[in-house]
Amino acid sequence: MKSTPNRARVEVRGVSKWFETEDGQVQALHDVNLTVLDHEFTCIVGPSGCGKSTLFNIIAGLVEPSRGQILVDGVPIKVGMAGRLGYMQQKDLLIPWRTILRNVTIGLEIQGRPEGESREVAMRYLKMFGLAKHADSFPASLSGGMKQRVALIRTLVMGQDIILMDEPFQSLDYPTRVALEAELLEMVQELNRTVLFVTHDIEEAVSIADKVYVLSKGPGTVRDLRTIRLNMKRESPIDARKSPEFHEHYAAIWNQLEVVTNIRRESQHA
Amino acid sequence: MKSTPNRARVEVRGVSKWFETEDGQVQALHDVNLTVLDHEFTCIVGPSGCGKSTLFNIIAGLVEPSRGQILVDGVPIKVGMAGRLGYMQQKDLLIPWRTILRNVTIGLEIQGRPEGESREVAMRYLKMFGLAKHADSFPASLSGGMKQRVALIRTLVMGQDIILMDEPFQSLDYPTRVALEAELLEMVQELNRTVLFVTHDIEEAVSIADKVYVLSKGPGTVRDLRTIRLNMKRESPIDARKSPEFHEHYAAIWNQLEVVTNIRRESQHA
Amino acid sequence: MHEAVMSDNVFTAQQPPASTRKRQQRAESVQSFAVRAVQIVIAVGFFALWEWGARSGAISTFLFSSPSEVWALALARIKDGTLIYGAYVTGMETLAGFVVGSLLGTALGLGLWYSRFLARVMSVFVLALGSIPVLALGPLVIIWFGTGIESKIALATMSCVIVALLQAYEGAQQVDKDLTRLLTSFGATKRQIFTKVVIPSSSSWVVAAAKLNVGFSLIGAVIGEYISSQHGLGNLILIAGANYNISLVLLGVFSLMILAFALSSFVGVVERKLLGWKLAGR
Amino acid sequence: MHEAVMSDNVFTAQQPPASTRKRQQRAESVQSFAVRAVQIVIAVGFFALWEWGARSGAISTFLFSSPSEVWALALARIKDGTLIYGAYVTGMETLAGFVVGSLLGTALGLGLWYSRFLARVMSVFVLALGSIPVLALGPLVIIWFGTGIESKIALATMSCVIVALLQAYEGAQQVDKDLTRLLTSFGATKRQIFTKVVIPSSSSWVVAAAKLNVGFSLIGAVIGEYISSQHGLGNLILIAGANYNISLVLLGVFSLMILAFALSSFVGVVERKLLGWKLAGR
Amino acid sequence: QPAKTVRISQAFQSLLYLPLYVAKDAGFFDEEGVNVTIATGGGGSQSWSAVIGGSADYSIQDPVFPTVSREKGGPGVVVGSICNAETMYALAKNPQIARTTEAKDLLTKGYKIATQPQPDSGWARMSQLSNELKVEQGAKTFTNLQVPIGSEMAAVFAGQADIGLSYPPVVEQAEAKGLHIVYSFTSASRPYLFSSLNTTRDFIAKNPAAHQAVMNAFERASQYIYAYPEEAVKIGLRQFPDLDPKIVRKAIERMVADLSYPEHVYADHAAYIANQKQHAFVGTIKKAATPDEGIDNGAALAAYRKFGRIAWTGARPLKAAAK
Ligand SMILES: Nc1ncnc2c1ncn2[C@@H]1O[C@H](COP(=O)(O)OP(=O)(O)OP(=O)(O)O)[C@@H](O)[C@H]1O
Ligand SMILES: Nc1ncnc2c1ncn2[C@@H]1O[C@H](COP(=O)(O)OP(=O)(O)OP(=O)(O)O)[C@@H](O)[C@H]1O
Ligand SMILES: [Mg+2]
Ligand SMILES: [Mg+2]
Repeated sequence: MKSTPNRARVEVRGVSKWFETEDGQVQALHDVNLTVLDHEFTCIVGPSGCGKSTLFNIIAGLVEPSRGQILVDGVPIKVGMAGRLGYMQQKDLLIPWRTILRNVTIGLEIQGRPEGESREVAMRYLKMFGLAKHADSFPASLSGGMKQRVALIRTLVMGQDIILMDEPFQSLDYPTRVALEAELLEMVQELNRTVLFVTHDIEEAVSIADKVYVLSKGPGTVRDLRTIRLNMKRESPIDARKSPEFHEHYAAIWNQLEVVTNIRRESQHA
Repeated sequence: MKSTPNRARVEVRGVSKWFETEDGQVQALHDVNLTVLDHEFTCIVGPSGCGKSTLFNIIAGLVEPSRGQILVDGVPIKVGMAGRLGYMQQKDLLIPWRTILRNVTIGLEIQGRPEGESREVAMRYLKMFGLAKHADSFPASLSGGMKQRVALIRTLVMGQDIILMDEPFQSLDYPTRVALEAELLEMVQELNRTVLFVTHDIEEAVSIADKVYVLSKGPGTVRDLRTIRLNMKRESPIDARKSPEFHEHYAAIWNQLEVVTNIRRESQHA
Repeated sequence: MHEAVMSDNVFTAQQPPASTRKRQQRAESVQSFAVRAVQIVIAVGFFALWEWGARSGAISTFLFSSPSEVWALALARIKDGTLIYGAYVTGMETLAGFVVGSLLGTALGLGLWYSRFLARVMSVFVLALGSIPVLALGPLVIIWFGTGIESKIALATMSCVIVALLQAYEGAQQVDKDLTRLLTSFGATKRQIFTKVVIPSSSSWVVAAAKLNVGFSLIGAVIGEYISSQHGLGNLILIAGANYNISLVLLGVFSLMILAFALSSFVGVVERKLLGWKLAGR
Repeated sequence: MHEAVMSDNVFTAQQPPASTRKRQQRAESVQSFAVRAVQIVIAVGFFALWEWGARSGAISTFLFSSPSEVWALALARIKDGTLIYGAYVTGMETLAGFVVGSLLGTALGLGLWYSRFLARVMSVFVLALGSIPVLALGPLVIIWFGTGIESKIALATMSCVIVALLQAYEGAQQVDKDLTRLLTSFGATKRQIFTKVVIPSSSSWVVAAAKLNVGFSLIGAVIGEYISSQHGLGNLILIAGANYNISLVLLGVFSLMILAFALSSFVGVVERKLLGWKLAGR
Repeated sequence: QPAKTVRISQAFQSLLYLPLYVAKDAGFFDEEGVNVTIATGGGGSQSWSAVIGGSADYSIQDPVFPTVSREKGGPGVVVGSICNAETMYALAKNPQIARTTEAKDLLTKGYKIATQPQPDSGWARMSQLSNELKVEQGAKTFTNLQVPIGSEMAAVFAGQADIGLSYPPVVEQAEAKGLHIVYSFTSASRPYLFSSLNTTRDFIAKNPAAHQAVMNAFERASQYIYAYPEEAVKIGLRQFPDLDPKIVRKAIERMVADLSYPEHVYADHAAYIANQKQHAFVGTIKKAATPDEGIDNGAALAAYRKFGRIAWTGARPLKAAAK
């Protein structure tokens, strides 16, 4: 189903990131190295606040790394060179004064695509995601999950062949989510896209990813890399979840994460 | 572990809701009836856009129902009487000009609690959720999951005995999420709180709820009610997930939901 | 299947409560009516008190005139056409100055978003211009702009331009950084971010500036007429003032107010056009 | 375990890049310096051109004076103390009017958030007041406020109050509905929503108004001095203008600008205090 | 031959400038073949600026401005007289302040006196008087309050000043409202060139015919006022439609009786010198200009020679109001 995935599309090389705050510097990423090969579906999991979104912002060229560099197809990425990769951010930022349809087409507009064509593409996706009748509504009248779907569509219509997705399904109900996972996988394979995907759902990661990177607690660094590829043999992510290897991968990642996650449990409540 | 849960705390009676839009009225809820008993942990699941958040807004007294009424402890709720119930909204709205600590204490401030006391309570929770060192940061410098934890804490510190939570854990990583579920259950039982909980994660619902209401596709109406109570017999939601009934409930709710969820799959991509 | 307590509101059918929107519209128009009514009561009360004071001698008509005197004068001046003509002249000057000043100021102010450096350099000069009492430069104004309509338009423009500029600039500064970052992530150029995010999201600031500028451009035009003129309400007030004709001064001032209303309802229409999305979905 | 390509940036230890913040600060102060430098170049260039024009005869010194004349006059007037005293008088009037007007206007404008009805009723009257050319009402001003410092403060106040009011009102209208809803969900009273959300989130609008009002209150005070005065920069300019003493008019105008700077840097300090959170975390 | 358009900029719309309105409304400008437009500035310096800036050909205001202009290297010359007496009165509200013919009485009784701002004639006259009579400003002598045009009487009414100095028709209005005249400057300082018609030598050189025409019209208007005071009143009423007619009439009659308007348009040397001396004294100008420097009476005298004392054949019809 996939062509030989060996060419490195995205390389993250020794990336560290410090943020400046009032009380000095805070480190968000520590010497992160990772490689995404062509046509690969790579998931990143890691505890909340470990720097996943920061890493994506850096890869997308929105934020400058304090150290290290990003190569896309071997070319170093500089801040201001964004737009080369598709990027769905964690926050489902819709533009409040644009209708849903025009929120979806904003990226195409920026690329200078003809309006009629953009509209057509957007409407096709809106239909697919059950949002066609909201095309002319404003974002304020949408539910949380609907907004997230719009943000997803907005990224997909752009058609770049490398896509970053930061927890794209987090506010969707379960069946919708699973359906969309399947949809996404199919699309990715059909259109030969390369995907880098953040999720907090281990099940999701295991059922759709070719590879899963596990990041450590912040400052995030790569703690584990698992090659999975359950998705290759199955018809859908649902089937993947039923395979025997599934639980093995699941448990391994779970353990990795549980070690790094550290919620203190002093049960002294008010 | 629980006292006899028979007194109705929250009653939703024949609630329907229409929104006014430019192209006429949109129905979000259709004749919803539900009852939350004392000390009960009630989950609501339903497809995206079916009206869960709208229902919560109505119960919390923020939005007026078009028809029907809400009784809390037998007393009808009117718009403008908010504050009676604890409510964590789906959107993790933090106030941008307040530090994290002062975001957490805003509700207590409104209740007129002494500042020193509020601070103390807030710090205790912040520690518990691993956010103590961010107490003096501003929201802009937090990750998505951190913001959601702050919003959760902000609701919990208020100490009302009926709490509405709209997808409180949606942007948390898996182990944190499971840890917080356990934490929440424990807290709820210890402090005898009554909880109404929206989630899109069936697993979560089944593992923590006493009862699960399944809403139909929008306009939402109650499609099914399942009594679960796995949480009563287990030490933690993780254990609950391992029980035999778990899969039974899971599958039943899944089927209910899948019927109502309807993502079309015309695979004509751009 | 339902454990829920059955609703005691039993509806034969779940029809939408057809009245909601209409009810809202009705409530809205009732309120509009009440607003007008209260405004009229206040205005009438004010004039009645004034007239009563003037008649009873509590208010010196020499110093304050009286509504009936002003009204009589108004009728006479409307009849001979001079009031309408004056209002027309001043109105045209104001409108021209308002449009030019608002556009120019807004363009400059938004434009400063492009360069923080330029913005900082300019700020001092903008401030300096904003603190000049134009009236003090009457002779220079005449020398630069002459005594014709150009000088009034120039002053009306100057009175607008700084408010428009500073507001547009502030508005551009307030733009949600998340939105600009979103557009950046699509590879938008600075120019695209400018047209697609900065301009629309500063619109409340620009409109607020326009609301203020209705008054300022009017005052600018009037000051222009003070400095030198043949026609216009400012000319009328100037001449009346020099001859101590308080009734005529007040007639002029009231006419200016009416002009201001006319202009500002025009701005109101534009606001509703521009900011329509704010009203939707809430 | 790492499949990832090893970084070719090899660090001996992952110390934070200590320079970042300092580098930023340095860049910031370099920019500040550059801004000042460019401003000075522009100003010097302007004066040099003017002086050159005046000397070469390209610019009539009769109409436009010359920098050296203005400067000579400035030295003389500083020496005999009249300029400093004039600036002091006008500055005090302006400051008083600015503070009173800004506070009053902001309080009223924010207060209107409480009642949409009242806001709609008032809007017409605010607009009406905003379009009055105060100068036209000189006699009435004298009768109401006398000819002392009160009348100047009153006019400076009036010039501020409308901008402050309208801006505060607009700011209050722009408050994020989600935030007010959040507070409502905690059972906040209208008053609490007002103090905890409406006031802080209108602060950019209020500060923007203050920036504008520095100029307006100054002009208000000057107009007050035009209407009646014995001291102050407005008085100085008025007399100079009537005497056709352009050098002195310009000296007065430049002094006003310097006053405006002084006042606005004060507003700048307040802005940084009030809006500090905006700068954090981005 | 089409009428040449001539632009005149007046400092105020004032009864002091009646010859201008008569020349226009009685049709003298038309008959002389010039089409005159009148603009009003907010004071003398504005109306003179219009001439300097090229947006007017003549200005009407205090003759000091051409001198100021020349002192600073600009052009400017007085070409005719518009108001020939210091038509200014002191009024008070307090009945205890009695009418006097002694200027000293104004200055030594602790009065607060409102005038228009420096260098207005009222202010200048007060300064000169105080110097002549050796009375320094102070609480026990007098204090000067400067207010804008039109506000002097308001200051008296509001109790801000004891005495206000003003010009017709404000004087007559104030009288009608109960103020009374305590001193008349008109009779006290005469001759005095109060308002003049001014232009530049350049304009005269380039437009000799138009200039002559304008001066002819003014010469005829000046004579016409004294020949038919009733017609002058009619024109005054027309120019000030909103004032009480009684007041306009009274003001014009008073000015005619006092010979405030010139009988001929040429500028009287003695009157000019008096004006210049006063301004030099108060510092508006460095040095009083001599008539040779400041006046070009050529066209005015030519007009005088041409018309002599005009034998009118009757009142003239008023020109149709054109707006
Ligand atoms: N202010 C509004 N104006 C118009 N329609 C609205 C408004 N708020 C919600 N709706 C509509 O009501 C329906 C229910 O929305 P709601 O937010 O309650 O869904 P939800 O069940 O919470 O969905 P999700 O799981 O995606 O959060 C949606 O179709 C939405 O478009
Ligand atoms: N602008 C900023 N200023 C200061 N600190 C920041 C900023 N942005 C992020 N951080 C910090 O960097 C760390 C990583 O943040 P990031 O958003 O990348 O986490 P994340 O892995 O995406 O978490 P989540 O799963 O909760 O979304 C956090 O500790 C956060 O507080
Ligand atoms: Mg994140
Ligand atoms: Mg929702």
